[in-house]
Amino acid sequence: MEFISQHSVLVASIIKIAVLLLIVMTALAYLSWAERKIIAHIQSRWGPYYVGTHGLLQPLADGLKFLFKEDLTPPGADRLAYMLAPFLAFSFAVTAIALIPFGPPSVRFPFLSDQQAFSVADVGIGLLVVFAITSLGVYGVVLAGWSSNSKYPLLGGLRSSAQMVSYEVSLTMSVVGVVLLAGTLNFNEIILSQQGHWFHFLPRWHVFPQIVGFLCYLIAAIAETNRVPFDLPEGETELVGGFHTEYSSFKFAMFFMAEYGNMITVSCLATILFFGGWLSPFPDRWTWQLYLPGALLVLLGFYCAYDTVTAMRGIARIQLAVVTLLCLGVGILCLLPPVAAVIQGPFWIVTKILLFLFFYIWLRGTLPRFRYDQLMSFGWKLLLPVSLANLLVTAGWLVWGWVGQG
Amino acid sequence: MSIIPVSYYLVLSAVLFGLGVIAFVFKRNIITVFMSIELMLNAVNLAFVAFARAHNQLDGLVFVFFVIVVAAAEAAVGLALVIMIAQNRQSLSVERMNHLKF
Amino acid sequence: MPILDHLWVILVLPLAGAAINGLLGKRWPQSRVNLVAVGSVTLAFLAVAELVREFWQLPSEQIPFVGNYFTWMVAGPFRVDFTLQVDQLTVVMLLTVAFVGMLIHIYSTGYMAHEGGYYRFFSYLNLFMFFMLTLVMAANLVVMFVGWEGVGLCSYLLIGFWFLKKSAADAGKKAFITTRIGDFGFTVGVLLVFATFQSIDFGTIFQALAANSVSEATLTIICILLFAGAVGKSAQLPLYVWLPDAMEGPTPVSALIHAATMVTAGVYMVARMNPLFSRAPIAMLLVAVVGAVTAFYAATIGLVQTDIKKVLAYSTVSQLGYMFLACGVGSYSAGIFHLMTHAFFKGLLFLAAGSVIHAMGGEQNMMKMGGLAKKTPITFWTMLIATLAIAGIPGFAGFFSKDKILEVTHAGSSGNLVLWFLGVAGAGLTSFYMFRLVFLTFFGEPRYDEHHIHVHESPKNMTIPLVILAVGSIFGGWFAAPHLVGGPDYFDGFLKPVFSSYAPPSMSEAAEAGIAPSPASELLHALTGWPVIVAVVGLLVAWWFYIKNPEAPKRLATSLHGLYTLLLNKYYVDELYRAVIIRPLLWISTNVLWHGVDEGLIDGIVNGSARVARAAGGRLRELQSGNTRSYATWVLIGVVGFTVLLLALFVTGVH
Amino acid sequence: MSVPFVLFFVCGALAVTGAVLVIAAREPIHSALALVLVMVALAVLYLLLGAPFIAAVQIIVYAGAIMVLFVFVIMLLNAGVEERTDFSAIAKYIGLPLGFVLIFWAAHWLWRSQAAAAIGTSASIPAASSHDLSVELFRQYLFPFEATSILILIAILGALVLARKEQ
Repeated sequence: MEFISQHSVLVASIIKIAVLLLIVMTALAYLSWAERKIIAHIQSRWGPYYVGTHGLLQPLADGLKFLFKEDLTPPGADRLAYMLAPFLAFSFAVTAIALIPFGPPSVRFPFLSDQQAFSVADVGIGLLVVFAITSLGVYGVVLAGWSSNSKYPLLGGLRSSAQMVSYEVSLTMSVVGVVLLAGTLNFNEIILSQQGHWFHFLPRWHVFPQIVGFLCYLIAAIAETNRVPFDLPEGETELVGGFHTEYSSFKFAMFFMAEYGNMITVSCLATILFFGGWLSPFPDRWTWQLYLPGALLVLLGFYCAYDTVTAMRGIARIQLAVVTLLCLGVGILCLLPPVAAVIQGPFWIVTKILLFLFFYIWLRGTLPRFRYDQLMSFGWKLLLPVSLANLLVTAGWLVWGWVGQG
Repeated sequence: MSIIPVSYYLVLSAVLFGLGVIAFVFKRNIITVFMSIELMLNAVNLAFVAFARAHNQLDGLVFVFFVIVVAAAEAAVGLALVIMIAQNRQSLSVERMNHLKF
Repeated sequence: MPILDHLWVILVLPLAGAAINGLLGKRWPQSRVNLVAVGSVTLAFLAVAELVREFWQLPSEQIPFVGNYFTWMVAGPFRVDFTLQVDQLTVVMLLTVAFVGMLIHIYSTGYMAHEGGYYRFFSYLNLFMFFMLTLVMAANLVVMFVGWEGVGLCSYLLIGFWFLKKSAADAGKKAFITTRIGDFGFTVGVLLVFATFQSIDFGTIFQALAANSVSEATLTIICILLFAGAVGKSAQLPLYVWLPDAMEGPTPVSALIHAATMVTAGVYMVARMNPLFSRAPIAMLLVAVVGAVTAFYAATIGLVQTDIKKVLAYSTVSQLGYMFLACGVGSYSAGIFHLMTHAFFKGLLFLAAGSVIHAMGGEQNMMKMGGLAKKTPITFWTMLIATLAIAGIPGFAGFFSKDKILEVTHAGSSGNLVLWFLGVAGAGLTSFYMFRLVFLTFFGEPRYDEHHIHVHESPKNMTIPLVILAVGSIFGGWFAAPHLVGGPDYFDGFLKPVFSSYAPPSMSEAAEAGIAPSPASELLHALTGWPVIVAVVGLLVAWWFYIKNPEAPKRLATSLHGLYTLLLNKYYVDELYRAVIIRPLLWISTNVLWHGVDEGLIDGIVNGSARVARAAGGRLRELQSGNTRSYATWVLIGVVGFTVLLLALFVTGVH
Repeated sequence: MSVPFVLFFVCGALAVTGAVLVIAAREPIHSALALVLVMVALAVLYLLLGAPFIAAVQIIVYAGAIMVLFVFVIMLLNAGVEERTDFSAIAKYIGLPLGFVLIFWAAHWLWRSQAAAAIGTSASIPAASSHDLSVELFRQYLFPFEATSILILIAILGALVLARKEQ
């Protein structure tokens, strides 16, 4: 006990890291499930269906498959780099999430003396740190491409490294506008700077004054994560699998998860910077929103129950019943005022993040792919100038123009 | 919480710098020679930051900032040059680039 | 007083003309070049005329009128302002220079019409006018020196105008170098003046003189030095040799520079510095002797020359001798008087000669002429007038001036019979060779091939100046006419202030005595005086030789062969100079300065340093291995050395 | 042993190891990775020295941009194993000893110089906030800042001109 009280920081951090890692891993797994499912529905297919109800156990199966596949290294590959690449990619992707505050800093651990509950590390310059970490993410791709000692990975690596480096510039630039408005690099402070409403209903989010910046950020972020329509590094049609062509089994899985991790990271950033993070979009006087999360969960539970009794047969019915009970239980738990108060922040930020992820997947289901030169010229000749202009305008607005009381 | 004497940092910086120098003198590949320059710059930066901390002034940090900027510019131009060289004569070895003499 | 307050205008006009023609004239039509050149000089002349009008109204206490325009240079006590001054002497000179200059400009437009480098010629001519006017208007020695050297430069440029012709180029160089010798003396004189008087302003100098503070020896030295300059510029013995050669230049140049204006600069300078000279009797005597001897000497050479311009050149030399003689005996006004009349008739003579040459298609040898009187009447008559004038036939300009000179030489204070005799003899010779020239040229049978050379009278723009100058040659001397009949000498009276204001008392009343108004017997004496007699004698002898029996000269030449060749070769002076001065100089320059100093010493140093650098480079370039890393190593070594030093210092400093 | 000490020694060791690896590695790309390691270690040290902003910049610019550029070029030129020729006598007989002499003398002197040891980097001094840094940068050092911007512009142009294909 006294050890805990002495090294409260250490203990708290360990606990938070463990929990966060658990959640993120699951999220990653089920993100792949969601992606397949949604795209399937967009393309009017069923998607994963047979492993578990609605293919809910599909990620598990995938994971097992990856684990048991043969992990082969191409001959003449640079072993060190070949080994290193996926780890780098994955670890950087996940590390960034550690800086994301999932709830108000006011929420503390009851017993560990004043330790934030909802962010692993609340760094003064969180935004910069996140960028630092994501900027390192490129190494994974590059090394993978180079070390595979094969033609297509090399090209893929080259492409993606160039793409990431060049889009990182405009990514940063587009965010600076928000930083100017907030006047800080700390996530929580940025979020708090978005408190309040215009005209009593329109949340004072940075997305409204910084709409240009937001669009730039969105595009740059998509490119940064090598997602459609900027997924040239792994453009199957051109260079088989891009930089991870040669990878198999768990290393491949790591790249996979790294990609989703990056998606989550940038979604978190977008949420925090432009959509008020864990702030609720509704005015505080609408007290009923306190019960919103619980209510929604309960509703989900009811839907599952209905599904259970109508659609499902056999083993699936049992699984679904479990899900139903889980939803109802948690939902009812969340309806208790103290709990509800605590989970407000997490609920909102997670909701927003999920919306973003859905947007990602939606894009992938919809848009065709760019050509490489188009990509580059777009990034340098349009995106960067626009974000720079946005930055200038913002700065000028702050210096000379009307300065908001937010 | 005890303190770390600034001299530790300086020693580290000196060691890194020396290693950078040695790298510069020994390495064959022009790119790695470049890298050793960056290494030296980093060592210098460390010394700057350490001193800035020791005297509790910000100027050192500002210098580091400038050093980084210059390093970036230098890398851009230098690597462009490297590419040119590599295209003109199919070699990256510094020893092959001894044509600029009497 | 528009001009008096802006004296510089008179200078700027020709300078502008020179600049415009020199810079833009190359592609201009001759008409426009004429407009600029003649126009500028004419304007200058008008300005001078206006200046004279204003000068007349100037109260005498304001004379000399000095205009200070800007400070040119200041070095410690040595201070030079660009100052111009106007007094009677200046006025006379200005009128003469501007008037003759204008006429000769006009004349040149005809004479040079068919020559290349038209714009260049007129640019030089204008430039010469500028410098000459500077020279005569200068109010201090340095500005005067500027004009002095400037006219020398222009003379050089114009003598060598046809610089493709070797003889012309050489003549130019000869003139330049020869006058340099004199100018050296002049420069030293100027410096000595400053050293003595702490100033180079005429006014200051003269006032200081009036205080009688300076020893006569110093003055003598100064005057001799200055006179050396005059000797060079005015082609007196022994530096006259350049003037005959200067005839290589275009005839208008000979007329303007080498007869009318530039060569008289020496006389003007001596006259300008009269207070100094008046206080240095020895220098005065020197001047007088040099003048008289030159007058006679040059005349003797003139006897046998066959080149029409050469004859005129030597006569110029001898006439200048007369002027110096006048100055030497203390009658500066007489010298200036003769200067003015001489400007008229000698200018006229040259222009007429030029017209003759023009008519003969470039022929200058009188032996190949003859009988031109009918073909070129205007030229003939004008030239005859000029000849009468220079010969000193009563009634013509030359008579008055030359007669005055001889008179003062004879009767003047420092008068001297020897000098007088030389002068008279010279006069006789002058009359002889001038009429010889006229007879050979215009009388007798044509001695040229009439089928090839079509003699024709010159165009208007050449003949009109001739006529004008002829008028000048007749009446130019009549200022002094009343004097002969016992009246005052207006010219002398006009110039008196200049020459008497600062003159030592002894001199001034002596000058009074010299020109004391005398009874009518004076007139008779003057008319029947020796000058007239010798002049007439010379005329008759010339007539007897060249009209009566033309083979007489040859017989004389054969009988007096030695003397004849001596004269023909101008006393071998050129050869003498070549042997005594030029060859040793060349030898020294070649063997000592060139091969010795230049090649041996200077080149040795230069090449040696180069060789040393080369050798060192050869050693050092071994370091330049081209290997980047070795360079880096050198840098590293340097850094290490520096750091070691630094640490050592610190360690010692800390502990 | 407190946390900062541990961190310092760990990161210092990492940095030195990285530097040595930079020399030792035969693959240019390994050298690059080693260098990245050095930089990250240094970034941590900067954090330890209370300069988080510099640390972040170090990572973003150095590790994230410059070194990526290096790696990129290495890949582009496909720089293979560098041949180990016998390096020049100068380097062997002068460079090596002098380098070590430099290192160790400097180290030794720094170690025992009270001048340096006197001022310690105590944690009591608050971390240099990016706000103060920016104030410093944009007030006192505004001109150098602008100058560097010009420098970068020139560098961009130069790189473009150099890398452009001759048409």
